Amino acid sequence: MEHSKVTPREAQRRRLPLEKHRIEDWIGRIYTSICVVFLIATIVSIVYFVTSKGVATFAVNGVSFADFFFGTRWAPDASPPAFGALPAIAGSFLVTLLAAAIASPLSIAAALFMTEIVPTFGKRILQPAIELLSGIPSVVYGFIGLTLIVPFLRDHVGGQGIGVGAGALVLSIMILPTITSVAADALANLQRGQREASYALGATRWQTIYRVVLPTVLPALLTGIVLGMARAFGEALAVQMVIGNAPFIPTSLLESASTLTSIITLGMGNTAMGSIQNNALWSMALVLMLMTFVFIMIIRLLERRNRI
Amino acid sequence: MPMPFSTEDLSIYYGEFQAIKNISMGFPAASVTALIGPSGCGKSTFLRSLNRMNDEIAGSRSTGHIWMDGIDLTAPHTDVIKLRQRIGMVWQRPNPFYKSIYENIAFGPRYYGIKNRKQLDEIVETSLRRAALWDEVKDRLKDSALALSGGQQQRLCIARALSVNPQILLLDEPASALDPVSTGKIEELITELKKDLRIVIVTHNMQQAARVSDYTAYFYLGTLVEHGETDQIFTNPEKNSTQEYIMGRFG
Amino acid sequence: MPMPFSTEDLSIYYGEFQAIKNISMGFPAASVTALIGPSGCGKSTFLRSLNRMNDEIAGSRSTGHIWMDGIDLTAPHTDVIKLRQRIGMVWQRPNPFYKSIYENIAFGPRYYGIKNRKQLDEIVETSLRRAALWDEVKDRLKDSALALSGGQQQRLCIARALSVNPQILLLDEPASALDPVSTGKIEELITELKKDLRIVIVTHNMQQAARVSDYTAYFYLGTLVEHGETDQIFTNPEKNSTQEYIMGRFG
Amino acid sequence: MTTQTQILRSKARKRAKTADKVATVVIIVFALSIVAILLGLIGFIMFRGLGHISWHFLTSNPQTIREGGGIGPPLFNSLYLLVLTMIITIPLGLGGGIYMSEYAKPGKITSFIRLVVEVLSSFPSIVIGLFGLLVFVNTFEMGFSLLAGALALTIFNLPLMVRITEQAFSGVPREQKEAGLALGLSKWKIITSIMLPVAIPSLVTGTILAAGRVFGEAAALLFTSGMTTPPLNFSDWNPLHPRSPLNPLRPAETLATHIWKVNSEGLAPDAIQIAAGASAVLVIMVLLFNLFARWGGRTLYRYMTASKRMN
Amino acid sequence: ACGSGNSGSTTTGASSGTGSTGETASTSTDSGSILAVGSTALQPLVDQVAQKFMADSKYANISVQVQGGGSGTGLTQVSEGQATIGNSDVFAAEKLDADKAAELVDHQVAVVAMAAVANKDANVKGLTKQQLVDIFTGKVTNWKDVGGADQKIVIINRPSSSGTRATFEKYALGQKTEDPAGSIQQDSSGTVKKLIAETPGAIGYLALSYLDDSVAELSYDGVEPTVENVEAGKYPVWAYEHMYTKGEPDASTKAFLDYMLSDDVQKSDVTQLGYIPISGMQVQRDAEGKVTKK
Ligand SMILES: Nc1ncnc2c1ncn2[C@@H]1O[C@H](COP(=O)(O)OP(=O)(O)OP(=O)(O)O)[C@@H](O)[C@H]1O
Ligand SMILES: Nc1ncnc2c1ncn2[C@@H]1O[C@H](COP(=O)(O)OP(=O)(O)OP(=O)(O)O)[C@@H](O)[C@H]1O
Ligand SMILES: [Mg+2]
Ligand SMILES: [Mg+2]
Ligand SMILES: O=P([O-])([O-])[O-]
Repeated sequence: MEHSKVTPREAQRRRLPLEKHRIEDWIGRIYTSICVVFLIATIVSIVYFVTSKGVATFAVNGVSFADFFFGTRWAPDASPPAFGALPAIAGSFLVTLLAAAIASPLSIAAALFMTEIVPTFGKRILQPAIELLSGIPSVVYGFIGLTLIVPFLRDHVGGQGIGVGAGALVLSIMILPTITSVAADALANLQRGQREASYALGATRWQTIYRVVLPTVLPALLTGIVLGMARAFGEALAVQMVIGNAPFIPTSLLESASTLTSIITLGMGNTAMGSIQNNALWSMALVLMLMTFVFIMIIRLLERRNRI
Repeated sequence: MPMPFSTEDLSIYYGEFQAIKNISMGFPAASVTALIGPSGCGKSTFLRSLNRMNDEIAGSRSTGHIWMDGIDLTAPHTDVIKLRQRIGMVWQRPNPFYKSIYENIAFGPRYYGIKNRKQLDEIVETSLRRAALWDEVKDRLKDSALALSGGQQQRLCIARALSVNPQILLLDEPASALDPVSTGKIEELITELKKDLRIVIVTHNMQQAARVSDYTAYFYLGTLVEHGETDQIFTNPEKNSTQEYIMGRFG
Repeated sequence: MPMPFSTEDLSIYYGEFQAIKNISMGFPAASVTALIGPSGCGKSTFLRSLNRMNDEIAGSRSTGHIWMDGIDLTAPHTDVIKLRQRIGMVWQRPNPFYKSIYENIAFGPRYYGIKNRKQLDEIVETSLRRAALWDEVKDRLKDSALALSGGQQQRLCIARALSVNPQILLLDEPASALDPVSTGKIEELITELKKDLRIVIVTHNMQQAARVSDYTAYFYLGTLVEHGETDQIFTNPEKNSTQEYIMGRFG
Repeated sequence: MTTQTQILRSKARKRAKTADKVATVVIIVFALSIVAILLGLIGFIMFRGLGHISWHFLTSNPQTIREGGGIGPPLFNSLYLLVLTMIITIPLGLGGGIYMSEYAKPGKITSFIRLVVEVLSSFPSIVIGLFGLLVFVNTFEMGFSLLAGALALTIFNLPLMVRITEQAFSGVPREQKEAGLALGLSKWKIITSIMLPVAIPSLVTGTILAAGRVFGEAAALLFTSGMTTPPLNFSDWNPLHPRSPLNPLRPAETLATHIWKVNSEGLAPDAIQIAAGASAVLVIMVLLFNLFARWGGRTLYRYMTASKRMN
Repeated sequence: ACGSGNSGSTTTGASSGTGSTGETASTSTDSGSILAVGSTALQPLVDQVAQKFMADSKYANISVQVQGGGSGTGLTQVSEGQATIGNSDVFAAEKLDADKAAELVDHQVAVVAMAAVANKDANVKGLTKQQLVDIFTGKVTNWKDVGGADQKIVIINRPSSSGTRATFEKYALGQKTEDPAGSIQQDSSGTVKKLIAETPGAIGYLALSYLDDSVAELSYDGVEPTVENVEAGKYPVWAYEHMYTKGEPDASTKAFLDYMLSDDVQKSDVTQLGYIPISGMQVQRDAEGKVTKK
């Protein structure tokens, strides 16, 4: 309702009879606001601390931006040390894209299966199965990667087993549930009228899926894929166990490479806080954080498109 | 032989619940049949089963027969897809594809193998003209269909249904979400179209049923209570409950 | 001074859209006023604004006044919560709390500070009796309210509204989701209750409006077209469009 | 209709049908391969680990170099850490979620908060771990401790909890809220007495699922709750005593970090079996969380809505 | 060391236990709590000794907490006063600024030796220093060039911040190396061992405590990596395990450090966990790497 301006005194007079319902509403408002303020404070402090530590490499230690972002030599203990993070950045992107490439078709197929083909079986078996996949902790994935995928690759594909390929495989299994559940939600939310209109015209199921359903939910599917990529980009332990961690841009899928997260976990404990070696790792964490923002931005753009 | 388009002893179940109970009725050619009845009586379910759209709902199943030119549409080996190409359908809420106006109409014919651009253009124009929409949209065929008003969208959906030359048109409360002007247009359209087509329409609006239909069927709790010429049903129904419904529309 | 319960120049907007346009009307005591009009004309919006329930809808705002015993309900410092305690409301679809029958009724009085078990018991019984539900539920007051049939649930909602002794009762199509028998009971109830209360009821059912109301207001596209005694409106309306609506119910 | 178009129609139909069949088969194969992956993974973990699980394994102390170490303290730590995390998360998350669904008005601030929640929930857990190291462990001088770990996990879990709450509350039928308003109840009373009971089933389901996720988290904990457990005295339950298992200021290695450690450092001869056994335990726990969440949600729903008395 | 982190709890002040229990042996009336943070390589030993220490009624009033986190963390923490003892695999001067390192007092509690280790199929028994340098700098890429099978060499390194790697590079290779392309880096010794055992042509280095039949340890310039050879000063690839305190330790810390060096510990726990007792060493080495006879 449109209210006229209230003078402070008037407002106070009005608040005077502290009736029960007014007190209650104040309690509710204050309590929930505190919670929200806490949320905001959390993110502000995360951004502040990670940024201030991450910037130290450049501001305090005088490493140049260009050397860090485009340098290909990562040798923090050499003299003079080199802090080229490009191999790790490239490695992160590489495994992320590969994982998305492997997981997306599988996930979208699974989502289609659940919503378009066999909804009953899909809902009862596949969906819980996928939720379970998402519940398996990443250290267990790492363990599986090391005891199952790496030996398999070594014996049947060649190379050392350990490498980009193994990392991408492990990650792809980890992001399967993310993409699948977003895709399944999007498909389920599609107005049933869309499908029915197509069926009523005599289109087959695949024609309906391919020409009506998929194009309509495409932005949502992409959102799911980006969410999966965000998860893959930030995953640390499982990747670190199987990717090999050599600070080089790999030339083949079977070659060892490193990611931002793997370099961070490898070095964080053995470097002294405040040393240049340690600060460089925080810069990598800063890159991770900035990438999170980028992923969210992409998702937001996609969602805007989704509204048609 | 039964009437060229008719149901025989048709029952439809959702799980255990029987939504349609042994209905046998025919739909004469070049005429409009209106289905009326209180909410939840099964009108939509019955209508949707006529092109076996109800099959798409998990948990629904049917017994009985639907005859179309001597073919039993419910027989297991019947080609549902083929039959749907001969039966058009329009829903209560307009549901254009999230595509351009042109693509909405060209979608069906293209799947029937018509690739020739000229031929498609022609089909689009004819269909839109038949749905009395051509003049309003001819300059913006490439625009998104969702930019149209509700009434225009609904006529677009009718045009889309017409694009594949159906012999039967099923309409489920096609005007209930529309304003009076649009409603008037749709009703005119129905009267126009029935010259070439069998039309079955579900409506809650008695006036509408009286205005557009030749035959009326009154449903109640899944059964067909009364079915006959509209004039007779509205002026002199056999059953008391029909009269009550039409006069008072209880509930 | 305006009538003890009335609106003055009331307009309601959803964002840019003006759903109610400058309506001034009064609701006489001990009588039933029916609001009728085609779908979307703003009946619900108007009714819901009478206890400022519409405030809860994001994006809605209003101008004008609502008077209740000389107090302007729309004034900024009015204690909305308190005023709502004097205005009961019942919706189209029954919405009992997910609690026992007893708790549904006792909830409001308890909140107002009545803790005494005996007193509460009494209120529950009186309210249920007034809503003509007591005999049907007195043996299962501890059962979930959701276990009741639709008609019973709706009467429970009326009983709940009565439990806090309102002076005004707002009903939005209270019987439209019910079967004829339940509808009859609700109508009886309304006739009974109006002795003590002002009642405002929205209905789509002309028969119902004619049966229960003393005054009728016809809305169209957000304006109040005609307002007067029910007998007169139904037999001899001033405006053509009112007549058309009542007779034909287009749309 | 011309015969030509009829021929076209039937040809196109045949092609469409073939495409339909092929696509259906492909989709089914892909979907089933996911099931196969899942069964394979779970089967593998169980096959490798189940044999090693025994009461002794579940209750005894880990061994550094000798055989026969157990996972008692890590298992306890995981559960206790979860409890601590939930004690912090639930009230905050509930408040935030209720704010989002009931108090927030559409506008810049609300969409900013929504962005905050979204960003927070997609931060890599290692970033949160590092933040915890810097702020909780160092700046607030909590050391490697359960408390620091619980706070890090809270950051991790809070956005999820907010979202669960928001969804649960917006899932409550609007009419329930309006019924309360019409009775002249305060908003807060409506939220706590009318909406909360209706929302509880989905709240419980969501919370347990979120808990399952927290249970397996390791990256954020390496830097916050540490990788060691001091000797515990399981007969001393005073949270203020240093040897008490409940002392929130002691370091704690959880099941997940234990797997990580054993898997990599493992000096004990049976390190591989211990990692396998612990992985199996971890997966079983997550499975239990899942089952319990579904079952709990359904039961509560039936209880809350008393729908068992219906029909 | 894997894992990481700092530890901040200043526990020195927070005395635990009842300080005035008269029953404790007169030698130790100290009470206090000790926080030892750092190297994960050293952690198992300190952990085990701490438990034994606390179980000893003589020290009933002293409580010792041991945390991992890595050598870097341990040194940072002890230097900033957050921990009582900083455990490290390397000399403090290698990680900290000189002035900070100068404040710390070194307590060497054990010796740990590293051996180059290869996959068994490489068919090599030993390598010279030059051969090792050639391999780890990527000059030699096939085992046949160093007298082994015709098999591509796969290098498995530890991270450059690792103490094991620092020791191996300093005393076996005599120089820092950078990982050649295609090499593998693993966080922890356990994984390194597993990979060397599994991967054909793999080479890496491990502390002696990790060695077993699954991998082949290589002699260095003809000297076998055995405890005897290390103690006698013949095998050079070894380092001290350090426990640093900031300034001289207080009484209770000193009691613990002395306990650490007691025969009771050195002869049992130290050897049991695969370290070499400090007492058995016939040579000693300073921070610059100069070896002298004891
Ligand atoms: N998908 C479904 N699953 C289960 N029951 C259903 C389903 N769809 C409809 N029903 C039930 O079948 C009955 C008939 O529904 P139907 O939609 O055909 O009614 P209707 O006459 O079209 O009603 P309305 O006038 O409200 O559109 C109703 O009782 C309804 O509850
Ligand atoms: N929340 C809302 N936001 C925006 N517009 C609304 C909202 N609610 C209603 N409207 C619009 O306001 C107008 C009046 O709606 P209202 O629900 O009051 O109509 P009504 O007369 O009650 O219709 P019905 O008979 O169908 O219940 C309609 O045009 C409707 O589209
Ligand atoms: Mg219907
Ligand atoms: Mg309404
Ligand atoms: O783990 P490290 O002992 O090699 O540092």
